[in-house]
Amino acid sequence: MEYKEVLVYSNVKVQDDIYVLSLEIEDDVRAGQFYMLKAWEEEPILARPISVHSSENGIVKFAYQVKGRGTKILSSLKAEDKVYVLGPVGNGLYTEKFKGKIALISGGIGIAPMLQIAKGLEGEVDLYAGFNKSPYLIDEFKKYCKNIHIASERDTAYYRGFITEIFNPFEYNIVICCGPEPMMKRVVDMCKIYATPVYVLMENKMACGVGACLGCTCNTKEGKKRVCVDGPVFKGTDVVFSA
Amino acid sequence: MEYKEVLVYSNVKVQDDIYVLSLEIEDDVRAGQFYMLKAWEEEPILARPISVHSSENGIVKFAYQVKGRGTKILSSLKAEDKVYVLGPVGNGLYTEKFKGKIALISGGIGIAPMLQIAKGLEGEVDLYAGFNKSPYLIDEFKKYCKNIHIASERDTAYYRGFITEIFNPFEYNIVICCGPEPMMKRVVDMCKIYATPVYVLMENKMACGVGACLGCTCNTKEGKKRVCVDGPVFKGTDVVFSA
Amino acid sequence: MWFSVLNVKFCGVDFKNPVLVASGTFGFGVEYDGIIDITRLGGLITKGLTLNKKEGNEGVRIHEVRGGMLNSIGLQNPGIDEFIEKHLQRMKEFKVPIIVNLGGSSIEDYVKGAEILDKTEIDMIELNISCPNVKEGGMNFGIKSSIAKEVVNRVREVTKKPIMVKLSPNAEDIVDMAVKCVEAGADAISLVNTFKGMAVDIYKRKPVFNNIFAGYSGPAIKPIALRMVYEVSKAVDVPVCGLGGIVDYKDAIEFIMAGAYLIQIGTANFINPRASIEIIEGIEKFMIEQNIKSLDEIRGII
Amino acid sequence: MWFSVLNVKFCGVDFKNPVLVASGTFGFGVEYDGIIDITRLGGLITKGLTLNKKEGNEGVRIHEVRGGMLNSIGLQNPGIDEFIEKHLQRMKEFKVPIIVNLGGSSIEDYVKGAEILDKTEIDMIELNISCPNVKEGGMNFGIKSSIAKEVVNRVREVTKKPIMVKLSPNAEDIVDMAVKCVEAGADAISLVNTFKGMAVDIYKRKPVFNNIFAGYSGPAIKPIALRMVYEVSKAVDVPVCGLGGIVDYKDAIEFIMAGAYLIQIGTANFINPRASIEIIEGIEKFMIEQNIKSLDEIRGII
Ligand SMILES: Cc1cc2nc3c(=O)[nH]c(=O)nc-3n(C[C@H](O)[C@H](O)[C@H](O)COP(=O)(O)OP(=O)(O)OC[C@H]3O[C@@H](n4cnc5c(N)ncnc54)[C@H](O)[C@@H]3O)c2cc1C
Ligand SMILES: Cc1cc2nc3c(=O)[nH]c(=O)nc-3n(C[C@H](O)[C@H](O)[C@H](O)COP(=O)(O)OP(=O)(O)OC[C@H]3O[C@@H](n4cnc5c(N)ncnc54)[C@H](O)[C@@H]3O)c2cc1C
Ligand SMILES: Cc1cc2nc3c(=O)[nH]c(=O)nc-3n(C[C@H](O)[C@H](O)[C@H](O)COP(=O)(O)O)c2cc1C
Ligand SMILES: Cc1cc2nc3c(=O)[nH]c(=O)nc-3n(C[C@H](O)[C@H](O)[C@H](O)COP(=O)(O)O)c2cc1C
Ligand code: FES
Ligand code: FES
Repeated sequence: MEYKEVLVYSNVKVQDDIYVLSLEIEDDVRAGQFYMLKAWEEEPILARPISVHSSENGIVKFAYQVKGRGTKILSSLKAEDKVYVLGPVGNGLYTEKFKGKIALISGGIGIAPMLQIAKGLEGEVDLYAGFNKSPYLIDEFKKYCKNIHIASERDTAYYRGFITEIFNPFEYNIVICCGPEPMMKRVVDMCKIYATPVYVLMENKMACGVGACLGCTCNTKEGKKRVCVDGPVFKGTDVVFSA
Repeated sequence: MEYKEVLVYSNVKVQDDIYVLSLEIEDDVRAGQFYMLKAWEEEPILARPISVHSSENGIVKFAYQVKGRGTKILSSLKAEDKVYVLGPVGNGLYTEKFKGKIALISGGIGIAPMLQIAKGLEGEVDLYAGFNKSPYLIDEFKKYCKNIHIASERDTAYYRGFITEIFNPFEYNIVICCGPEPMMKRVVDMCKIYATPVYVLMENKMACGVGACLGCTCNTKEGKKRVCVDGPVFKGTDVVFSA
Repeated sequence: MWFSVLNVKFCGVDFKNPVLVASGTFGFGVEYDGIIDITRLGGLITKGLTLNKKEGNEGVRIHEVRGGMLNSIGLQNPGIDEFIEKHLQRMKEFKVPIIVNLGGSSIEDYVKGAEILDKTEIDMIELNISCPNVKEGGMNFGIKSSIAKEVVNRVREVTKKPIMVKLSPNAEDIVDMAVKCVEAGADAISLVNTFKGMAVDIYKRKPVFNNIFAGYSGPAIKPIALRMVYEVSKAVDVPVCGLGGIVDYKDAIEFIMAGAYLIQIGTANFINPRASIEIIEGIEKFMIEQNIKSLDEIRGII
Repeated sequence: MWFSVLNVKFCGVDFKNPVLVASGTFGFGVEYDGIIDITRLGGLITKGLTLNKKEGNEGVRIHEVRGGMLNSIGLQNPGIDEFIEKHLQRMKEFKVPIIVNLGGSSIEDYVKGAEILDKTEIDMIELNISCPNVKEGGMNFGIKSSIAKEVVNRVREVTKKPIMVKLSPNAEDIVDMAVKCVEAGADAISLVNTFKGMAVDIYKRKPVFNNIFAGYSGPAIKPIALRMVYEVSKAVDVPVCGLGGIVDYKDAIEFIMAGAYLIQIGTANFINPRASIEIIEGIEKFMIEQNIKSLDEIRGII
């Protein structure tokens, strides 16, 4: 993990409030890891954790949704602008160890880390992506996934409803999930029935991003764990969901 | 006085840390008045008072020196950017009333308000401008001034020393001065000897810019006066200088 | 569509909305005339007035810092008589409740000031107990509840106007202070005044302010001010007027949910002269969006 | 050229520069290993430790606001024994003074904790009296000087390690608090801990934090923290360690001119992980530019 100033290579709007930011970063990155990004001087005071969307040839890409003050500033970045980065942070996934049929399940911008995960997996990978409105960031997955299932609560071109309604854990050897907590809880509960191993990418507000502040903990069977450095990837069955 | 959002017409660097910002403002402005400018959302919290350098055809120009946080942000503005303006603020000078030989004396960026003043004067106007290093903003004055005297503490192409050393109040009917307080005090003292009427443009930190906070007062013979609305122009002999 | 109402009855006075402007940040109102529509405000609070005219402090009076500002105006004001003569009528023309912020450097000052104000057409007195008490060596009236209690008691005796006591956040125990002021006859409590802060000019190697200390205000103080408003609202049964760092309607709603009947906009007037108006509009919009018919539904909900 | 020295002797311990990292913001040091060169720091202060392991608070633990943040970690820590077993040796490898921040929810906790620490190789104890006192119904030990005095007294009896008492800015009277702690045997005073603040989630209509209140830190608190450091420095004759909102070298110099021997960097570590190093470099540069040979020349100059 390193703290440094890097340059923006590009920052592209892919849809409404969804952007892909490419930064000139030469790090060795594991799928599921993230960076603390800060592209401002005074306000807001804290950096923002954003997952690696993909990492290749000295460019790390981040896919993000504009939510508030920080991501709004990110969305205004242009090539050559400076960004402070701290990372790569987190345990990430040792994707090379996973074999067999693998399901990636995402809700909303939870799709962001899935690309780098899909790229590293050797087995047969299916993507299940749920969205509120229209889907985004799907195209790139076609190279790495066998089947792509899309659900949307509002876009009638796709399955109308929650993605969990069209996913069956029985068909898979491993499930990896990233999205809102209630959705991850649902997926974990479904996987438990068939004893399918499931990994979740947890989220929480973060201050330090290095494991020092204890602000980002989540509850697990072995007590409180820091999402930033003990996670963000946890075994689904270890997490004690709050919802 | 009005509070509104206006657009940047242009923002030009004229030298090192000196810029001229042109804003699309349609107001009736008196020479010596200023605006409270704010081109940022959160930090710094307060607007910055900047004098009208000139006003013509719906464009108000501001000449400013980069000093700290606020003026640094101003210097990064580009055409079409938005700026919050409150103004025009202050008593200003009723230049049309002034007749005869008039001396404008400036120190450093104190030259900024002098252009609009020179433009409004009908008498014979001489400019005395003192600088630390090289002079700036001088060219425009050639149209409105008969003689231009320049002093610099460091640029050997000009009189080497303080501008007050080459100025004689005896030659003038009216003197108008803007610059660092010690310089204004010196000019006022010199004018007293010959009873030459002298006006000074005072400066102070400002919060409201409308006369409400009482943060910007200066001492005068009639007690404390607000620089923002009772000034910034004062009769030199009324001011009780602190230095 | 829902119909939301913003009006608040507070100490018998009708406020058409809960958004007032704080003492010392809005002069006597007229300074902002033409810049915003003052008749839309919930009410006006005057610059702090003292029995006699005061020139205020020498030296630097304002200093900006991250998220806020320090001020050391020193209660410069024309005195109560000149206020009544020259400013009150003009203020009344805005047709909103007028609250006079009353300061003093001795109990007698407060009492005489209140006696004069009692005979005017003002709607309420906001008793500013953050003034340095000359008899007690300059310590604020607002630090120790026993001293504050005495001031309130004495002022209570001489006026029938509603008295809102404005607490200093520097009080030793803000809840006890509020309780004591109510016991002494306060009809309402407002809080907070500025925090005692300071700044150093590292190049001059001197404090920025002649008086060393100055009053800290602005968005930076909000989390502490909000906490105090919450604690005091729970502890007293008179209505509370909350302020301290409110810059947008979300801040305002936080204070209302923490228990405030009215709120005041101070430093935000400098940050954005339209802040108070935008806050009124923002509260209204929030209430409509959230199907809230009256502020009673959310006030003190936490 | 001038030669400036940054070293400070404080309670008999040699610090090569006055810049320490504050408790709870730097873990046990190792978390920042590789990100900055920890051996360059003046010293390390551990996360607050209690006699027994603590899981800390449920719910939201951090919330960002303008100019600062609120935290409600709830003293999550592995307990003193596990600290000594698993973390202390690794911390010592950074070759800088190690200060343990000691908390407790009863006087017995503090005393037992200090007894154990007394036998270790740590350089100093920072007594964190901002912990909720379970016997007094959760009110902090740090509010009333009489209670703080008792804790310090009792801890003093069981250890020869230098004791630095860390004051809460929520103390009723910060100067009296400092004086009483020194009377009770404190070798030094550090201040400030976090301010009691709060935030409301206006959409959920609930406080953001499960405990309602949380600790406020960051640049926003600086003017108040600085004022308290100044007041305490003038009032006690033991050395003072200043903190609260320091983000750059200029802030640090302000605290030193206000009287601080050492300073601590807290929230700024999150804002910029290199903050502590940049502050050391900045102080050095300032001293050279201003021809200051030693911190003794400017410390407490105002
Ligand atoms: C490990 C990790 C990886 C992440 N990866 C991505 C990603 O790849 N793409 C992406 O778009 N987002 C990602 N996020 C979420 C992202 O960090 C937040 O959306 C962002 O911090 C919001 O910042 P803001 O300033 O725009 O919003 P704010 O103004 O700070 O807040 C807007 C809303 O978001 C909530 N929020 C703030 N911070 C967080 C947070 N850290 N986690 C969850 N909610 C938060 C706030 O409570 C508020 O409701 C990730 C979060 C974590 C912890
Ligand atoms: C009526 C009036 C008219 C002015 N006209 C001009 C102008 O035409 N061109 C121009 O370049 N400047 C002008 N100034 C000065 C200008 O307002 C300040 O230089 C500016 O506010 C500094 O802001 P900053 O954020 O860049 O610096 P800061 O970071 O705020 O401060 C940098 C330094 O400037 C000092 N400073 C801050 N505010 C003021 C202030 N209001 N007056 C004096 N010193 C201050 C600070 O104490 C500090 O030493 C005028 C000031 C006044 C009061
Ligand atoms: C420049 C200035 C002058 C003030 N003068 C007074 C005053 O005369 N009387 C008073 O009670 N409060 C005075 N205050 C305090 C404000 O009314 C308010 O209590 C404080 O600023 C906190 O609110 P804010 O953070 O919204 O500004 C003053 C504040 C400022 C910034
Ligand atoms: C996340 C976090 C955890 C903290 N934990 C502790 C602690 O365990 N013990 C303690 O004495 N202070 C603790 N503090 C307070 C800091 O040490 C410091 O006193 C405070 O944050 C003010 O300084 P700052 O503004 O530089 O952060 C903590 C602060 C933060 C932000
Ligand atoms: S963000 Fe600080 S411990 Fe995880
Ligand atoms: S700036 Fe507020 S009175 Fe002049």
